[in-house]
Amino acid sequence: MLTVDGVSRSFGGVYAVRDVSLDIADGEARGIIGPNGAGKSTLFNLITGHLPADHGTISMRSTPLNRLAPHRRAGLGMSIVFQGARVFRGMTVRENVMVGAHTRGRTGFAAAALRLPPHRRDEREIARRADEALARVGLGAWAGHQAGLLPLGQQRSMQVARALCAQPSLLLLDEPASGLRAAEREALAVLIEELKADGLTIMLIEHDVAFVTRLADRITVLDLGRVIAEGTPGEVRADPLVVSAYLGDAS
Amino acid sequence: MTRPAEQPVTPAEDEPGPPSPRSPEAARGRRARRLVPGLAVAAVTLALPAFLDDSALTVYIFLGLAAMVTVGVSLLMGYAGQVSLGQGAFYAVGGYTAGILAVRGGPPLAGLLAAPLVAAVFAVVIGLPLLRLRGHHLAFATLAMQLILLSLAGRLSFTGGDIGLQGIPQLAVGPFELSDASQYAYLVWGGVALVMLVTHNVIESRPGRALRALATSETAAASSGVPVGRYKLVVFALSAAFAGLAGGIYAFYTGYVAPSSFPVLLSIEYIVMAVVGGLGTVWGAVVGAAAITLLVQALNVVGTAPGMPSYAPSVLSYAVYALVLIVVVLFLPHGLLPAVTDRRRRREEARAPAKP
Amino acid sequence: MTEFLTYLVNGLAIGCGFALIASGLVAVHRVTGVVNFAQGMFAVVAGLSGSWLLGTGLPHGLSEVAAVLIATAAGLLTGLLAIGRRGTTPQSSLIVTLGVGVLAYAVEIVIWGDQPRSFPGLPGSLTLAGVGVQRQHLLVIAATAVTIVALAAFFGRTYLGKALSACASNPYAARVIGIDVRKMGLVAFALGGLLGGVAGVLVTPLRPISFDTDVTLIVNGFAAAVFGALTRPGLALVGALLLGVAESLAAGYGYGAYQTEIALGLMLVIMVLQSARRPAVLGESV
Amino acid sequence: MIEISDLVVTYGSATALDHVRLSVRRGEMVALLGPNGAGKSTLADTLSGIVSPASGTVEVAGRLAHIPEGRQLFPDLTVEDNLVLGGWRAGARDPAPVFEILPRLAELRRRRAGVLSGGEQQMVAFGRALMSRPEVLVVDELSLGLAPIATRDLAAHLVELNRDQGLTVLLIEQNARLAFGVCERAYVLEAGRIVAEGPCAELAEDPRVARAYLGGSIEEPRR
Amino acid sequence: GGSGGGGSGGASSGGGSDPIRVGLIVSLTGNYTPLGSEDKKAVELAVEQVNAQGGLLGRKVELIQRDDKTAPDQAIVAFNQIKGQIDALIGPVFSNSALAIEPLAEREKIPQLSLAPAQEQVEPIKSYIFVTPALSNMYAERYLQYIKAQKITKIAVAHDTKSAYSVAGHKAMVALAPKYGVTVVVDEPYETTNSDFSAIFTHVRDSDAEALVFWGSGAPGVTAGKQYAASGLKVPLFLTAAQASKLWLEPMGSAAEGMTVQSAIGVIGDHLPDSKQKKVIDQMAVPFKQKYGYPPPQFAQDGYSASLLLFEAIKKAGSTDKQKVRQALETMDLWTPNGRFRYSPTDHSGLRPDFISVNTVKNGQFVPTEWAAEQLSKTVTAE
Ligand SMILES: Nc1ncnc2c1ncn2[C@@H]1O[C@H](COP(=O)(O)OP(=O)(O)OP(=O)(O)O)[C@@H](O)[C@H]1O
Ligand SMILES: Nc1ncnc2c1ncn2[C@@H]1O[C@H](COP(=O)(O)OP(=O)(O)OP(=O)(O)O)[C@@H](O)[C@H]1O
Ligand SMILES: [Mg+2]
Ligand SMILES: [Mg+2]
Repeated sequence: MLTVDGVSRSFGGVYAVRDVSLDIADGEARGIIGPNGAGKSTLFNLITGHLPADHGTISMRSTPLNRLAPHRRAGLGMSIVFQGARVFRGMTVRENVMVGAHTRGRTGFAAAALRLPPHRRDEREIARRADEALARVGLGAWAGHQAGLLPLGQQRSMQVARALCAQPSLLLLDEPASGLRAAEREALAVLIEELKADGLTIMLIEHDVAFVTRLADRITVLDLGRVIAEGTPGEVRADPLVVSAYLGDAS
Repeated sequence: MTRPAEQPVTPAEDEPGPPSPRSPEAARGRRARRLVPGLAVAAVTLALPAFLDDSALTVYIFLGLAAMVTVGVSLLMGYAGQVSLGQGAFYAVGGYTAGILAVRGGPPLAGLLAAPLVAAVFAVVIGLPLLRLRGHHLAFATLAMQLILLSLAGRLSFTGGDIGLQGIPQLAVGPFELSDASQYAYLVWGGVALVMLVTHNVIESRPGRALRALATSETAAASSGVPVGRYKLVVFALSAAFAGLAGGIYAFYTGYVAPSSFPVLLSIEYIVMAVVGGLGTVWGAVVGAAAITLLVQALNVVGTAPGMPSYAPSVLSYAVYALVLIVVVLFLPHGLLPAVTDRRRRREEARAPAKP
Repeated sequence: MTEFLTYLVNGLAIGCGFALIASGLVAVHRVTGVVNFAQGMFAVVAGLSGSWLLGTGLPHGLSEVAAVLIATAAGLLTGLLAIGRRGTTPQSSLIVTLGVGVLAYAVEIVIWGDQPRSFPGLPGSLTLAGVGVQRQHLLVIAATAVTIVALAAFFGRTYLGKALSACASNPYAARVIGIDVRKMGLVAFALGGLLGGVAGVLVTPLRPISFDTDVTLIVNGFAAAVFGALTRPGLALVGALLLGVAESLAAGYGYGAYQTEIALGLMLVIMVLQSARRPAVLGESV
Repeated sequence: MIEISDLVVTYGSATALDHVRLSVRRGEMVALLGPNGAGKSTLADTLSGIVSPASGTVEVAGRLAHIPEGRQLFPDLTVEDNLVLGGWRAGARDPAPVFEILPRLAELRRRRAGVLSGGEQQMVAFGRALMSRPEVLVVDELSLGLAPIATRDLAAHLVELNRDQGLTVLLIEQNARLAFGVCERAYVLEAGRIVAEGPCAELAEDPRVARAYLGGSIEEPRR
Repeated sequence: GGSGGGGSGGASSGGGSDPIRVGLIVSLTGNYTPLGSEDKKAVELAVEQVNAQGGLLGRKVELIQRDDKTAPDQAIVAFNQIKGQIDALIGPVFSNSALAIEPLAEREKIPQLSLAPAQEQVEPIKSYIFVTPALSNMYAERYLQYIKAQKITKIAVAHDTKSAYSVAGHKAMVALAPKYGVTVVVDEPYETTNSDFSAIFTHVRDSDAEALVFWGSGAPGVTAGKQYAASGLKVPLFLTAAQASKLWLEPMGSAAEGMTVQSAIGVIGDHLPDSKQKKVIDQMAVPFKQKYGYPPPQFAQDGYSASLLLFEAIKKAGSTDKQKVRQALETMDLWTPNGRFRYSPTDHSGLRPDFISVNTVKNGQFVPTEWAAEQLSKTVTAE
């Protein structure tokens, strides 16, 4: 599904991501863990195209992505839930999620301005999809609310719905469970398992080790921008390098 | 992530659900309730020219032209989050396009149609580089663009230089010539209606949502598949087309365009109108344009009334205008229109029975 | 060569005038996030009151200082209106400052009339390396250098300066750590008034000032300030000098009729080129 | 140290806190749990005076520092300046003690806070709060975005400060295991009301609390 | 005073008939405020004076004023607001405004005495439009006469590309120069916002020009004047009539001493021999100075002259019939502070360059040069 080959990115001489290579298989759930500042979010930014890489190539289903703008990558079926809440303030929850389905619509400005029939059909379809996605994350009742005023947890769930609404084939999740209560974490985990079962490829950054362990098929560990370990959850958790850099000795 | 299966600590009634659910049905009801006053306003607007005298008609026409531009400003700023301090430039491009074509003997109707088109194309051409800029940088860039454009218009000979373009013929469609102010009033307000309808349709649609999204986070919008650059360009062009249309009608109605018809302060005035009326509402732009235009006219009449001290015209119009502006912005921060409609909505909500 | 130097020096002097207006914009924006469209007005108030005070027989020096103080007071009053009410967004405040600028027109006309005023500055000129320079121009250049250096040092090095910068960077956080954001905002507006006042008394001898001169002043000042992202005094100075020198050279080498186009166009090109280097994701915080 | 009685806070027509009563004694560490949107952050904001109550009283004895939700750094300022400004109330300007506790911040001192990673920002927020040498510390989501090792580290610092300097702590935390591990008492806030309170050990026994906050099922196979 | 009672508010009903209503549209806000406000004072003074003498045709004169905000569209709004009430119109002072309402005045057949100097208003002639200020080409021609008399053959010219007045003046000067045996050796455009003229002075210094004629109004006049004084340039600086007021003199201070400045004849009334011309200037200048504390600037004289022309035309027409007033204007021959107007069907500007003075500044006053004093006294005593 996704191949990252020797990718590096530095900021003012300090490498955030250094010569990272990854191979994500179709339908795989890949966990990415690592200490704070290890370069995980930066790696996601490189994959989604929000940051240009200094070196290396990234390709998706053997389409090279390097020169593609973020929205084109989204068009190829890539969706991301950012770390932190990036909600579209001033829009309702449903509208926020409908934006996620942008690549699923076809009608442009002209059709919209004239309210042509295809546009109406599109709109109905997108709204249906959005409601479905909202129901899936348990936000159905909040659809008409101002997204900017939602509490943090709900904002994060809404972002998951937004990403789902695009019906992606590759879903990038940057700490989706942070700020969620145990009960909501459980619900999210169940949801991700369902998505996995549907054949979606998932990349998951998360500091809740139990959460990643449960969901990921394989885990890649980054430290100081480099891959320091990769393997099944069990292997990784036992890796002494990972224990000392990330989990802490008490684990 | 509150799943249905899940058991909250306290009984379900106390789960912090949404304070007032808004189902699609409720939205439809709201839309219907909004439609009625909307239609009433439209009817009055269209009936007015028949009752107004020439002097009021002139104000009515300029008001409509300002409204047309302001709707574009509101679309650009209130929805897409892009600040333009140079909207007057597109107004000018429309005016000059129509004027130059008409003066050179082109069919006036062609001039009128070309005005928004040329303005839009111009917006695309300058937007390509300028829209890479964000926030204050974009605001400055558009301002600079207008200054440069006006400076050129004042120099070039085909624009009539500083003296301007005189003797633009009346607008005519075949043998039928618009010579009467009331006919122009219908034309202008027809244009306003068109511009409002287009704006309304756009913002409540897929591209419109995308615009509102990129206004808060370009990265998140792009990740959802929104072609941010292209959409910004299109909305820039669309708002320019609105201004261009207004400029075209302006040229025919006044029969004269000059650089001083489109001062930079005018661009700022449009923003003031949009903000005073209420950014992010289509009607707000019209309300703002009306409020400011009428205020300015009223002050002119009062200030120059016989018996007023000799400094009254300037002092009065500056002071009262400024005070009204300051008070409105400070005490109705969301604008005139939301101040009224929100109050109505709050009253309705209060009357509605408490949540089941 | 002397020709070039003449244009250069004069361009620098003009640019310094812009930079003084820009410095006030930067001071206010850096602390409050407000683009203060009343900034030009502060200079006008200082210019008009300076000429009026000199007219009443107050000696040079004293008059200018008093004029700057009056402008500072105007800055404070503007601040009270623009940010005095809780919950006013920077965007609303911007419109309020526009309003205050217009309100000031009325006040200025009542007090000083609608005719332009000026007063003499440092008389005469010097010849440096074959280049004739007005003494007043040298004064402007010196004052600008001092102002910009002081401002940059104040915001970048002093504790109070950092606290002031914090207010606009994240007002919520500033309140969390106990900074009185509103009071700091008023300090910034007063500072803006002071800087505007300095600009006013320095520029008035070079070009007459009337109540509506603020528009011209603010356009160039805004251009320069935006060049420094409205937060960085040093870069704003660079922008201002760029504008001034471009204008001066354009006039010197036969494009006097296209000064606006050349100077503003150059500015635009540089800004666009700069923006291409900065991805959007860096502008949005995590 | 903290005495809240009958507190009501409203946002427009919505009530965020409804007659809340809560108290924290000197030197105590108390946890505040609750689902998303319960009003925890609102309560924290009220304590630091950013939100004013509609009715009721809020009393805080001693100097309070607040680690707000979502870090809330000064993105344009350097890490060092962020820290130094944390000492605004106390007049403390030397960040060395904080660097001692959080050596990672010393490495990052010259970087702009806005470009830091999420977890790094959280550390700065923690360090900034310590700069004011607080007597009462309100922490809104301590573990948010932190790696396990860093979470454990900060929690240990918190306990240490409490033990050595008598720091009073009100800890808002989604990770109830962590909260119960460091605090002796806890409150549960739901929909703006306190629905349960008591010693942590007791609350952990309550099956409903355990299920919602401790996530007993996470490691178990589902269905 | 109406002793009739009934409490009606209108005390102005002198002869029982309606007052004559004169529209006045000038810029009272915006860029041209300094000009418009002076015009307004002068027109109000003229109306006061005529009413004090019992009005016109036994009727009081009433002013209906509007502000065009220095914007053409506002001029149109203003015109349409008052067009139904007025018998004639004075203004606007801003050229673009004047050009904007000119077709409307023509269509409504309202006699208009424009206060703007744009040549386009009277070329081609429009039946109802008359101009009161001297046009820039007259100022240009007058300067060339003076230059020739000074035996100067090479000049430098600078002009503001953003001011219609200075663009037209520059154009006329370049076109007429050969006729007076003068060559323009340096031709420098600049912009209104320009605040540094050292480039122009450098270019002049490097040339063999014997004088620098500076076309411009407002701020550039002062800025350039001051910088000229500081530049040490030896070539004399010739300024045009836009500088002939306290607006220029005051900010210039002592730097103005010895500079050459054109003006309308009214500005130097004190230096004229006793004549009709001097009398009519004093008729305005004395009460104006009494009321406002300074001598009437050029713009005020335009407004006053326009008022006199209009009043005279109404008197001659014997009614306010617009057609008749227009005809009266076309056969007008009247002394005003701006000089002697002789409108004709082929000339709606009516003035000749002869009524323009060329002065030097002495002790902060405009004093006609020897050449001008001689010329003017010929002009004013000849008829
Ligand atoms: N724009 C930038 N300029 C300078 N440094 C940057 C920039 N963006 C990221 N960094 C640095 O790069 C490193 C990697 O950051 P990144 O956000 O990828 O970390 P992360 O692994 O996601 O950490 P966390 O778990 O805390 O979210 C950090 O040290 C950060 O400070
Ligand atoms: N500025 C605001 N305007 C309107 N409503 C608000 C505002 N801030 C918060 N709310 C509402 O108040 C309620 C309480 O929010 P609060 O942020 O205190 O919850 P929380 O318990 O901290 O949630 P989380 O665990 O997600 O951080 C929520 O329903 C939220 O939507
Ligand atoms: Mg991260
Ligand atoms: Mg919270």
